[in-house]
Amino acid sequence: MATVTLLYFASLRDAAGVGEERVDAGDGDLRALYVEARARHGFVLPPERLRVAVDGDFALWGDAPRDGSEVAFIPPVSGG
Amino acid sequence: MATVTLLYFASLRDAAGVGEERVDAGDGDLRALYVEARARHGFVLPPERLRVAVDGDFALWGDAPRDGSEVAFIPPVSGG
Amino acid sequence: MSGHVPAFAIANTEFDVAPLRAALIDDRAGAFASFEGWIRDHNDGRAVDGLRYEAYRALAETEGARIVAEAIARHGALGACCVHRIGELAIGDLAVWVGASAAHRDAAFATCRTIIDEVKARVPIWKHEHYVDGDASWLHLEP
Amino acid sequence: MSGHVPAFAIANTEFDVAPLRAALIDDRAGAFASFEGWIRDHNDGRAVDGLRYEAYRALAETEGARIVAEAIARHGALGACCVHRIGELAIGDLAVWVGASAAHRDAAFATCRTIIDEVKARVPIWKHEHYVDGDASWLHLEP
Repeated sequence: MATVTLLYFASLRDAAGVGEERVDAGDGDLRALYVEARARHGFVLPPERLRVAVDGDFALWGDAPRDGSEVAFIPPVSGG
Repeated sequence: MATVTLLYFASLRDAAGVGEERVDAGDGDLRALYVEARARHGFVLPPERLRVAVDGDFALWGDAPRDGSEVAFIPPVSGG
Repeated sequence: MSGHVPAFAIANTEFDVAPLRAALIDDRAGAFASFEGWIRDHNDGRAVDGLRYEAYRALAETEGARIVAEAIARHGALGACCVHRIGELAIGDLAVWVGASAAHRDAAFATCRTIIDEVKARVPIWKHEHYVDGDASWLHLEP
Repeated sequence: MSGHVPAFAIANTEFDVAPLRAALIDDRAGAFASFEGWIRDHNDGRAVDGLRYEAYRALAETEGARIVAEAIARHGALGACCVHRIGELAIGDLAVWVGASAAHRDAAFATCRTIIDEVKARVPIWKHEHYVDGDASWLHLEP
């Protein structure tokens, strides 16, 4: 089973209380990983409002987690 | 009769060989002043391509020359 | 554009814009447009007394460089560069700088405008505003 | 905008843009756009090695100030400024600088763009280009 590091930013990090955590990925896709983390930490934002990135580049919610990868959930951005 | 100072810039100054000259205005308007100067100096540009200014602000070709005023013929500009 | 200045960078302290502009100088360029985002004292009707920007740095740099390259190609600019601050900022501080050089002004303005628009829309940077009334919040703008 | 810097000025030597930008700083401003016109090495397919700008200074200053004020009012900017060089310039020299500050970027960009467009169209300044082949000519652009 794949073990991945989840990265949390901005309001997600505040809600989780940590910037990252290692989790066992189970057998779902990246969306399933977010749905599980959302339930556990009480994230307000639904996955439709977020993007997902793997190892520093954007990925698709339907991608399978790769063992040892870094998965970042990207809330709506507000730079500039 | 009004005496005015004519100001020439850019290609007009090159054609006239001077930057300004005093002339007797006759009884015409500002357009007539340009037509007369154009004939005398061989200016290529017709009055339709120019604007006219009196004492540092834009004026109308149909205005009458005022005694002692400074009349500038403004060829198409090319700043920037 | 000079190889010494990356097309997009994240800065965690104040940065000097003069070398960024200098790197865009080009004899073929007749036009240079730049944009600066400054921290202003209000947002959406609330008085702001400062803010913090946080970034997912690895992805921000990749996506920012992609945005600059796309904008240069799309508008035919000669060069462009963008730097975005992170960390704590006060009113009046420079949050983001964009510069673009081109033969003519249409391309310089369009490149500069496209870069700031796309950076705001796509680069993983988040703004945490502190309000004068003591409250604070993350801005997660509606798409 | 500070009273120390006129809205529009003609400069007959190189000028420093830092104080012009500084005069536009405003706590209410979230956006600052600037434009620079540089002398480029070609125009209309001809290689250029320098040029001279001449102005009808009294009228240029009056008309330039009018353009800046109109642009600020039309786009709701907080402040704006423009300085145009005259005299002999070489490739790479700064010919004109425009800066505009506003609450938001739309107004900053639009103000800056309107000013440079109107300055090019209306301010009595003329460009005399020297070409690499030895020729030279006044540019009297078609309207």
